[in-house]
Amino acid sequence: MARLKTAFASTFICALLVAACGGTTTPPTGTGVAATSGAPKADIKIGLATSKSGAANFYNPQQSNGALLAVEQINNAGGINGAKLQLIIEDDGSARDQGITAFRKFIEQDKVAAILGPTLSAVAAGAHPVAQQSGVPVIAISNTGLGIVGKCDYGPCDWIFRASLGEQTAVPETVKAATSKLGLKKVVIIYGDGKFELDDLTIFKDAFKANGVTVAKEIAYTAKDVDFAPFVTQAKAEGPDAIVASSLAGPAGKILDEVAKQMPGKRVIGGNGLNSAALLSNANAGLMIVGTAWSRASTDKANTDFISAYKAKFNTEPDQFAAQSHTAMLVLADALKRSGNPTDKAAVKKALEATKDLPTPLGAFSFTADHDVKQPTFVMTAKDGQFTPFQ
Amino acid sequence: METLLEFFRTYATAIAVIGISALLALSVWLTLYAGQLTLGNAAFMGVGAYVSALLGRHLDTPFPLALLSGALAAAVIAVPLGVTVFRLRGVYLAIATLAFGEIVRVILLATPITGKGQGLNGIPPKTELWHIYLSLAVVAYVLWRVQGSTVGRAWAALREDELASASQGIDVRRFKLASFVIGALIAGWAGGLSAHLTFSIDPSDFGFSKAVQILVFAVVGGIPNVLGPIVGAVVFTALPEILRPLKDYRDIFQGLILLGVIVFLPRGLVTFLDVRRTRKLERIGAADVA
Amino acid sequence: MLLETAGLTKRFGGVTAVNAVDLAVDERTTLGLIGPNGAGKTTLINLISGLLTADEGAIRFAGADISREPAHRLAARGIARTFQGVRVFKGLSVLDNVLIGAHTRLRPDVLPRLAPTRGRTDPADALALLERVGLARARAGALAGELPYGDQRRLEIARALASRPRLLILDEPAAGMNPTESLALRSLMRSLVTDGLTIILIEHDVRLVMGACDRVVVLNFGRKIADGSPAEIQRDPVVREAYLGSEDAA
Amino acid sequence: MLEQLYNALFVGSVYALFALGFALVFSVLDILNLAHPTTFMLGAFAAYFAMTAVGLPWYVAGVLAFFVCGAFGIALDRIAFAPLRRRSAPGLSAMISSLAVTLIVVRLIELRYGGDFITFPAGAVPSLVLRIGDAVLEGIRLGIVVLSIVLMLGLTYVVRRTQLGRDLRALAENPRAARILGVDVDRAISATFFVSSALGGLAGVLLAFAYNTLDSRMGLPLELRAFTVMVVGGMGSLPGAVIGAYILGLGEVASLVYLPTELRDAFAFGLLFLVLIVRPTGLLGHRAADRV
Repeated sequence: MARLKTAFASTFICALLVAACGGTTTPPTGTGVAATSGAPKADIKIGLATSKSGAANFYNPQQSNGALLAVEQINNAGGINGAKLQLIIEDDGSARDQGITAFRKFIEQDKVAAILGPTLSAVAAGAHPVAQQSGVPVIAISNTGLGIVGKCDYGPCDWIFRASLGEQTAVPETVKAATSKLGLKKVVIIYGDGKFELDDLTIFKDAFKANGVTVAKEIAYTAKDVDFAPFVTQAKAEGPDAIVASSLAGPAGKILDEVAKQMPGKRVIGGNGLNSAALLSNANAGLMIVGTAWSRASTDKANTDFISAYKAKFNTEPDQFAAQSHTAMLVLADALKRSGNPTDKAAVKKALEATKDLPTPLGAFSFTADHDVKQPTFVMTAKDGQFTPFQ
Repeated sequence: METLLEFFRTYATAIAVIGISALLALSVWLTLYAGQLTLGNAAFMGVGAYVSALLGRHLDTPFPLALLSGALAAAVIAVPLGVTVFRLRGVYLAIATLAFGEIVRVILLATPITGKGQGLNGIPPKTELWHIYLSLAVVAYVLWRVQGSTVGRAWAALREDELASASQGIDVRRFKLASFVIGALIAGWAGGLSAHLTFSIDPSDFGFSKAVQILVFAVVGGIPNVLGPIVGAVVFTALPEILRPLKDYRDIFQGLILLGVIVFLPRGLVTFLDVRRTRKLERIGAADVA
Repeated sequence: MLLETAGLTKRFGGVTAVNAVDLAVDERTTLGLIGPNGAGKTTLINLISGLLTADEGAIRFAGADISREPAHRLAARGIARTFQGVRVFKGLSVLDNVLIGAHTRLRPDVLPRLAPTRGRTDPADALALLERVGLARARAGALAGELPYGDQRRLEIARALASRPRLLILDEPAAGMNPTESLALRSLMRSLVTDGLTIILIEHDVRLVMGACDRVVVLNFGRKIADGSPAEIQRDPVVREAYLGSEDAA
Repeated sequence: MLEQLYNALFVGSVYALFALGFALVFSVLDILNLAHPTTFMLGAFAAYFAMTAVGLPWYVAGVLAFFVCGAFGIALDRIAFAPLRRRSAPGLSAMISSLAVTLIVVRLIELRYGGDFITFPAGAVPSLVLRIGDAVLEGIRLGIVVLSIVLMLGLTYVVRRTQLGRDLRALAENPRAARILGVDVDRAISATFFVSSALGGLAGVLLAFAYNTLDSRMGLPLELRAFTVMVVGGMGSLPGAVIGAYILGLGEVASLVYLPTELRDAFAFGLLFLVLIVRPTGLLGHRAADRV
């Protein structure tokens, strides 16, 4: 028994220290772009929390590359009034507690001027309050659900901004365009059981009510469903004019295939979940109508420059996640310049609020009073493997 | 000194999660020690989390009372479940408790008050580190002392041979139920602590993958004594943070380490402390868990 | 009359394993229970020790009706048993095995043990029992599963004795024992009976049964076909033909 | 209604193929192989690699995937299970070692093919569609239903009639006795893992063809279903697993048509819970749940 006591005591103390001794010996280093040393002013550090592992790892590498490209461009053009930008990227592992740890590291150890991310809304629900309490500006770059900016569940969230077009703005535009062009009277919504899908469901229902379209049925699938034929067969029985997919890209692809097979000629309306490059290779992608925050076809100079620079650096096509993280970094840099003192967080916040029609790949970019993104919504469909405006 | 303080504030959440994982591992260890393979403790954690968070939000219940109510709610649910699955053992019990966990998750998804799939957000972060580590110390100490008591020996007997245990005067039903319900109580308490740590909870936090994760902590840590689950939880919760520099290859190394540990120390990390006894156990092929 | 059964019957599907058995065991005596394999001996004692519930008939122990009582309550009443094929707790220490045997007798010690120093279980009685059945005190820390087969059997008897029973049921304790070991078992049984214990012995070793038992009951196909002193049983033609007879013919 | 029946048949076949492999390993070796979903996914990626990098036609790629997964099954046994058997470790450790293998293999695939889902090159997979009235029956799905029924009959034949089958059943009943009776236990175990993983891999390929998409996490949803299927059908019984699969497939589609949406998911687990309580051995299971 005595041996057990000593073993118990020693391991218990080590249990407290293991995270400590573990942490310090190999402090997590970001893969920040090597800022050119010897800059007269100290570097300005920006934190990016993004899912490189876990369920949402498919947002990367685009989400990281978009921001890295912007930092490189800004530094080459003289940085922030001479000071260089340094981007520190941490993997939030698609998990709430790791997202919180990444945010705490940016704030406590890296002493960043601002933070971008995290990728998933469910992680943001835990990470954003940490930044809000410490008074550090955050720009959400891929959270499109409810309760991220403006009226947040965790109380005041005035330090939180959003560069990723919220579903509340994108979906109504899409529904309006689809209803008018297709003369919709009755639709059926197929939705998943995650936070994103359920937010979308609420927004779609309100949008259709506003446009006088009846939602004949709401059919729920779960993350464990493998085959979507039964759902579309069930929807078909209601004789809708169109099917609405309140889902992420994977299930949406299967819904597109089933609708093409079982309900030829009917379109599939979707939210931001459908806005993924992977769907473009789906043979039935042409059926979808989706409100996106970014149109590859937009001819704004800021967008064409972005696409060519991205292809030059990463020799692959950028997607919406890259465009949004790139835009967020441009908006942040612009605000840092205008703030006069990048380390004064309140000044940076005020400068961010004053962002007005900044040219970005997403178009003329401003923040609303609620710190949400104000930008045109591009209602798109797909043709020959590319997103094209929905006429 | 400053950097240590900074370090501590950065990893406060990670250190807290380690403590909560250790509590959860103890809750599963207790049931495993009595020979019951359960995958239901994640659901009990969920019940504890939601009950304590909702009490705090809607009835302004003081934090300790909310935690206690959450733990008791989990224990109250565990009683009927324990009685119904009493006859099942081994893999059958695992799958039954797993099914129960999924049913709890579906109920959470369906009841509006819990915020359904969108989760319960804006939970005040009342949990502090000392809450967690005091609870862990108390629970670990009590279980360690109980292990050497008549109750502890009765549980060990159940693990070895239920029929022979009955003939020694052990009320098999009552003792199995006790380990199951106390396990649920601890898991519920840990759930309450966890809910008030990360501002938000949603049903997917308490699903199948969480149940398996908790089981891994207890089994990889080792069943022989209370130290096993704690060591298992600490090592495999700290691992993602420690392996962070490995970036994209982090998960691979985590898998390799898990494989290495379970293959070389199948009865758990803690058995490394007493290799002689483990060798003997292997020779006897003692019936550990089903 | 310590133990009495009346019309005890147990059926498994179509098979009647125990068929209307009436049994009477006087206190402080040793009853032998013999019969060919499958005669229902083990089923009978499973009924008596509460591991099985009878389809018909009643069991009375020390004046109380225990027909429906579960095994763990019977242990508290003073019925202890060993198992055919030895069911010690292999992964636990020899000492723990005996302490578990004393489960019904030991005071609940969870609360006292919460204080770091108090609540230590006194192993004295358990160690004494080990010696009485012929196991060295030094083996107390060893794992039960490590012991040789004969020692495991002795440990099982020590575990049964730990609850200070009034009735001890031994299910083929001498299986695999050499003559000297079974002689030692016989003297152990005799000393236990003189201390006030009542024993039911199931055994194939006829010499041990005839030597150790005061009375012998013979079962065949679940029925009691004979009940008398060892001498009577050896001369009884019905028994000889059903059981001993088959041996002569072999 | 015919169409929903057909959908249920298809889903039931996919569950059956997946659960068969899972049930085989459990019935013979009492192991819950948590790496089985990985073989399901691996089959799809092996076919994808064969078709894109090597340019083989889809049916050759399917057969190749069958053997690649079979080989993976044997390697899995050598790495994750054999060492534990040698040290008579508790069954639980095998569950965790297979989980570790899953973590590693899924991440390796993600590093090579990314986390997002990918599609087969256009036209690589045939998609002939038969229209009967307004009902739509797709060729590839019919092929899957037929092929899975053929495989199930084949497997039942192997287990019932062949020498290998007898060895497996002996191993399932009592490994020690089997070894004494001269059963080449190691060969039988390797055969078990080959067949189990090959079947799992093939199920993965077929589902990937049916939906023309594959991703690193496609196997996970099937794992929970497989538990339900095995318990309902009877733990350790292969025909039981097949029947359980079709019951679950029908049940899910029926609950979609008749039950309110929230209760649909509860149906599968309610059924599972009920079976475990009322009849833990399931429909055809011979293994008593509470082995005394």
